[in-house]
Amino acid sequence: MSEDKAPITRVLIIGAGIAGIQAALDIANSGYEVVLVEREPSIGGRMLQLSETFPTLDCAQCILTPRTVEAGHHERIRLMTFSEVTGITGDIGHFTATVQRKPASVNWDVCTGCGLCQEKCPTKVTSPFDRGMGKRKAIYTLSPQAVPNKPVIDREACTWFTRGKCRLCEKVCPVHAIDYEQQASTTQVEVGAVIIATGYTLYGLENLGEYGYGQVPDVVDGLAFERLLSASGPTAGKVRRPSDGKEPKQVVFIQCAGSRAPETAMPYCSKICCMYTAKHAMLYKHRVHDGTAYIFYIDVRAAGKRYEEFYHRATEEDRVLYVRGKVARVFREGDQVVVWGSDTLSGASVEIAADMVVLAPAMIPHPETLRLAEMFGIPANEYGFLLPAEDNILPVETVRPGVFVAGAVTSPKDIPETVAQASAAAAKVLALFAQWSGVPEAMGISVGADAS
Amino acid sequence: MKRIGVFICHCGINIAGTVDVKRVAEAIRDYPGVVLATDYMYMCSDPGQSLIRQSIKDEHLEGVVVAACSPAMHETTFRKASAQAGLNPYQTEIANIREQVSWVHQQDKEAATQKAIEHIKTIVEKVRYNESLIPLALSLVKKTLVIGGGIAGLQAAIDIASAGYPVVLVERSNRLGGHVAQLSGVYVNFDAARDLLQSKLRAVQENPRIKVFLQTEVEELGGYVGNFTARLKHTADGQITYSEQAFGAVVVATGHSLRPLAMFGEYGGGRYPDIIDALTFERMLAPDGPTGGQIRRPSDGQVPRQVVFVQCAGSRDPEHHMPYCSKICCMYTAKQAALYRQRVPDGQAYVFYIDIRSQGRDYEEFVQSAMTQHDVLYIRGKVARLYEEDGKVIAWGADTLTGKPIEVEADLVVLATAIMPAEGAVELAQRLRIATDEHGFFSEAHPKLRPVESLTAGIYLAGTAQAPKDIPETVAQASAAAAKVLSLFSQRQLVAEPTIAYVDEELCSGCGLCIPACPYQAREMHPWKHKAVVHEALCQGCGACVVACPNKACKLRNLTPGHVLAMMDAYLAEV
Amino acid sequence: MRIPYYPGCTLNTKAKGFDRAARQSFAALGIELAELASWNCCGATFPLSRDNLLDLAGPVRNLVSAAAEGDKLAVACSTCFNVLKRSNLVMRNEEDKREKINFFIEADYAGQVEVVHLLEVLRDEVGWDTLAKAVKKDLSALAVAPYYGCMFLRPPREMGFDNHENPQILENFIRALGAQVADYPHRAECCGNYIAAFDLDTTQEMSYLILASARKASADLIVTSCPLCQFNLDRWQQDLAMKHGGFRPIPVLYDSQLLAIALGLDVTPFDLDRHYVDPRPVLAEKGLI
Amino acid sequence: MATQATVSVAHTATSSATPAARGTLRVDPTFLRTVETLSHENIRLCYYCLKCTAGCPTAYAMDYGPAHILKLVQLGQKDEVLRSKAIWLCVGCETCWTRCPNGISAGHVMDALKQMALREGYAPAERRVLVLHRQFLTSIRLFGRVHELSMLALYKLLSGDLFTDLDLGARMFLRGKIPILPERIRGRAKIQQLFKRQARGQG
Repeated sequence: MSEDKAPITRVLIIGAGIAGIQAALDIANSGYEVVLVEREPSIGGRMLQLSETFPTLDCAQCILTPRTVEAGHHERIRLMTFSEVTGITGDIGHFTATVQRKPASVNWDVCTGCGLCQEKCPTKVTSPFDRGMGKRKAIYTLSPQAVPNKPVIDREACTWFTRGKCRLCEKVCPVHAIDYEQQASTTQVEVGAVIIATGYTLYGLENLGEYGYGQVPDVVDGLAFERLLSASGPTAGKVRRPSDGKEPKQVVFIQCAGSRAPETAMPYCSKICCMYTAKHAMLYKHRVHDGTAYIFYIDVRAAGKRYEEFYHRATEEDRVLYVRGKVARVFREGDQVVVWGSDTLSGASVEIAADMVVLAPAMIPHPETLRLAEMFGIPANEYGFLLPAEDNILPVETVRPGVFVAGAVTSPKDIPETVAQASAAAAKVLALFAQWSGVPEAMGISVGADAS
Repeated sequence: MKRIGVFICHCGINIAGTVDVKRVAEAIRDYPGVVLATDYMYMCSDPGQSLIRQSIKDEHLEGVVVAACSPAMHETTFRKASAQAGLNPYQTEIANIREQVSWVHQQDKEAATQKAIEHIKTIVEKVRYNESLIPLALSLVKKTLVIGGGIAGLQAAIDIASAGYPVVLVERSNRLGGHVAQLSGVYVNFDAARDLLQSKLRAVQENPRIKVFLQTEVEELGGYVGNFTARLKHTADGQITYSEQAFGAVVVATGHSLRPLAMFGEYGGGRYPDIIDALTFERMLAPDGPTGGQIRRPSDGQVPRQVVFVQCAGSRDPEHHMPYCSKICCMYTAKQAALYRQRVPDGQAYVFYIDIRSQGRDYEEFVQSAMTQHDVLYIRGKVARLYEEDGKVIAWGADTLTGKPIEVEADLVVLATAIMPAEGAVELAQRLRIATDEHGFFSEAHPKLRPVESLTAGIYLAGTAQAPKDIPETVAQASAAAAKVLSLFSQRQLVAEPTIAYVDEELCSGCGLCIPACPYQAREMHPWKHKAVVHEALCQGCGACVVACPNKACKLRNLTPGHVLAMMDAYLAEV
Repeated sequence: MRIPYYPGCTLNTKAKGFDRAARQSFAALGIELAELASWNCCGATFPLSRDNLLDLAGPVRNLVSAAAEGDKLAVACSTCFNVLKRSNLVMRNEEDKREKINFFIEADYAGQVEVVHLLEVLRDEVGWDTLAKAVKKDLSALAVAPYYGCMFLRPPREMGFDNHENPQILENFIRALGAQVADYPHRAECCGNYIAAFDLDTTQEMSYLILASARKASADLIVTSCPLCQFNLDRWQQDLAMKHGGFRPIPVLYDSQLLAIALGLDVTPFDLDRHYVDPRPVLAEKGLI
Repeated sequence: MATQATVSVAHTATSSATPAARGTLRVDPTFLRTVETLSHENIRLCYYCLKCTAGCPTAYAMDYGPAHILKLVQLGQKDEVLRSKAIWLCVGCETCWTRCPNGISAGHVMDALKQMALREGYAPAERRVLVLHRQFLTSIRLFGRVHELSMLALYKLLSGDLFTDLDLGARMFLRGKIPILPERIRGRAKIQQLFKRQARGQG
């Protein structure tokens, strides 16, 4: 340790998806302080965008909300949302992180989260949270049960910032929390260890033209379909085509859109798409009983606990039609989306005139991860995924002491694995903090006590 | 009359999609004792919980009923919320109108709405008679028992001990290292398994807080979280000794076994020497193995020129074997085939598969390299029969593209047999009183968000004992289990639910019928008062004693006969 | 001991030798195979698709007449055994079909008869050791390859006849007679069934796979319980010898013929001369006839 | 080995119902449901591991192996399947059902398809098999038992391949394997009545 000052038993966790939240709760519930930094205005990450989760079909909000609420209320967790880590100095035991908070244009200390401003705001823009499937106001929270339930103003959309007109939200706010002049703020945070859990985003399929993504309106990606299926989503869970809002009777799901494609996109497998696509097809059939769901696949990868039985159920109970073969082209013909695929067994090319196509794109690390890798001096592979100290036996440590990683930031993985890695990272931090604070002795347990 | 507030949750469309929540609120509003009945989209959310806190203050509520999902989901959440508003948490009860009403009556909305109303009325009656209770404080032994000396047990022990808490690591065989010790190299970089293991073994040997007991099994586990007593059976060279120790937490890392060859009639049923399973082939690849790393046919010791690898032998086969996927065979087979090609350059390897499941980082690229650089021939189609003739093993497979049967004459066939729980796993689960699934894998508390906790407080799971998984996932789960132990040990003392049994001494005649009725050994006779006595720490509030007691002396806190009769009256009353 | 016996059409025509050998051998062992008073063709293939009930009418009529004569029905041919046993299961387990068929053939049968194969009678009633004691000839120099075909073993859930991937009943039968078992991998592969009628090449290749493998396991002869398998294995061996140089034709006997020989009975009524590959030279060479 | 019809990568036989320039299949999911009901088999459970094709004794002689037939049924290729040679080559040996990891019997499906082919007037690719089966039943209808000579003679006449195996018939006859006069059984009238009732009933 650099100075002789005692090491700080506080942890900085970057990213408040399910990984960051789980690690934060494990550490905070063990009596130590946590600083949880999140880019978005509220915590929950990708899981908040999901409708239901495989293999149990639990509604994602129902199992995530208790965690976000607990983290939001925890006296030892300091939430810093709408913020990013812009600098780090020092090393294990004595890190100093610079955290910059973007201007929310709303004074959160005063705001009660009553939602009046969101109701009255006249400006609507397409919602990135809903992956373009719905609209949101210029002043917004990510979802009705956001934690913290405080809005921010999207300065590129708000007519006050773009054309100097409106200020309606300021007028209706009962507690005068709106503050258009609010500036970005930076704070320094002293911590002893860091956990990076910045998660993933989806590969942009614009440059995979053959799937018509971006040109054909009724070709959407997996996360967008999650929003359509979600009870609190833009269509309240009803499956609607983006082009004309009709209920699609034939839906084609395409696997490995950008994954396992060394020449054209990402060579690696994104691990969870086989499972969430089976789930998409099942949930689609639960809502449109007379619909037909086709899945074009190369391999069905259902290896986790109860995953194979879930895939079995999709074919047996929900009659999902699996066709083994890659899709060559998706194009629009009249109001239909024509899919040119193939079937390996019959060796034949297969054509389906569908109403809607859902792509399972490759998972890539969050764009910010490369910046963090350089900042912390941690190696990343050529696709931007951070590298753990050793693949097999040190999966959550990094080459830099005191800095740990968890979740999809190291490679695509499902929720149980993410949660396990989050708790594993927490265990490493707890071990450091226990040694530094000498907690066990204080509790009357002599180190080296005869364990018999 | 106690002032009771009723809060009805929509749960998105999960409840409101079937139950007419508005009508339910109106019907409950004028029920005796109910001073407030309202509804909200998501009661478990921040706004929902503040609605409860605010209503308790504004309406001076003395009891709260939340009509929402199962108590297992949010009972603690809502009790904490009402406690924050100063109401004793045990004055808050949940009416489950999701799992017990809306989810099971989706076709009949009217009946569902009626049932929800009746259901809420019974819980209002319960709250009416509830007493305010204080949780019990229990001592906490900060020592962990880790069962299983494989990579999972080693990692859990290391993480717990490095945080300063003593660990007892119990392994029934005479060596540590489990299956990893039997491996040659590991995917994806062919690192020697022994070196990976060495760092863990050294960490265990060098840490004074970890005490290892080889050739030892858990004979019995009594007690409860924070105060387990384990009876260990040591079998050192023939004679058996027992020892007993107290523990606060247990980590179960008992690993797995492979489905025996004898189960596969169509693959020779174990009768042919040159048809072996992957672990036997792995031993052959291992430098410290029986053949010193040389690949030899068991029958005649020759170098096999043609080797067939058969995937999904017993996995993904609900009809005859296991319905689940064993997850790691696609990867270790690619590794074994590549190693075979390196050691027998003019040998030809075939892999008959259905789906290749290479999902981890660099896994897909690893299998591609097996196909391209090591030119292993992958054929998509399952092998139907294996038999030996003229010293060759004949494999009858098939190929999807041509849809035709394919026959390969091999010198050696390696079966990727299904992963099964370790022997004795189900018996161990009974001794530890934790649940297993229908195959014998230990059941986790929640498949998505609590993968390393069992449903029994204080007992955690790690590794293939919970489900098939590879080394990185096993190591992560082991550390995660350690984190749970460390969180548990960070508290000064444990807090237990007060809704347990008690004895009304005036009515107790000391007949002792309740003592054998208790499944948790939580009751005994008072030494001289000749009355039954409850071990508050052991009692789980299951009510078996209440039923056994002939003169109603034994009651459960907040579920006395009075409660039950009132609830029944409400339920059966004409609407 | 007397057991109702169902010979089947072919055992009255082409495979008369099979039938006579069975009756006389069992008589020698003290069991009277009492032919059913009235019986008709068993239908030869169990109707695979579940809907047509007519195919069951034939076999059930036999079961009805068997019920009048005892609680067991012994069958010699493995195909008749398969069809009768599975039809019996339908009458025992599938109520709607039972009613329709009973109405159709004006009977009231509920599957109470137990359909057994002659080999099962040997195993359960006689017992392999008693059989071994009754053997008069020394077959120790004779290597016999057991051939099961499909009908004995499949579908395993319904036939429940021995371990369907590794059966042993014919092996035990051969050892009980004192002969050696020639173990070869294709005991349960298909002989070609009726395909000879229109695709001779396929049938010949299917039988060649079995015959060549038995020879490779140094078998002197093959024993089977099904007249159609016996025909398909026996009939084309001359053509196969020409087509596959080096293949030495191998005689194919019925299990009851081998039994009769072992019990030292006079073999003339058993039509050994009517086999395409004459078994007599090898039997004589081993001093058995 | 018997000559095999190799299935080229670009599918050759186009289904007449939906001719497409590139030999493309049109998927009709309803056919799967019909065949499942008729055969009482859960074809949709199949994940095409091809264990059935691998173990099927006559697969190599078939234009489409058992798994291939299930896939064509799944993809709704009715003509393809009902015209195939494969469904007539299945001998009902139940090896596929015995080993299928999902408990599907391709044999039962083939049987159902045979019935469908006959009912919808598809000429069986193997006409002579049908003739053989019919003669078999005729022999039972007339005599209550199978009388090989009359059966083979009639089969020869109807199937048109008069001369192959003629020596077969003669030699079997000479060796006394085939009795000249058919055995008449007493229950004949009963059997004929069954056939008439069946003819009226199911047609």
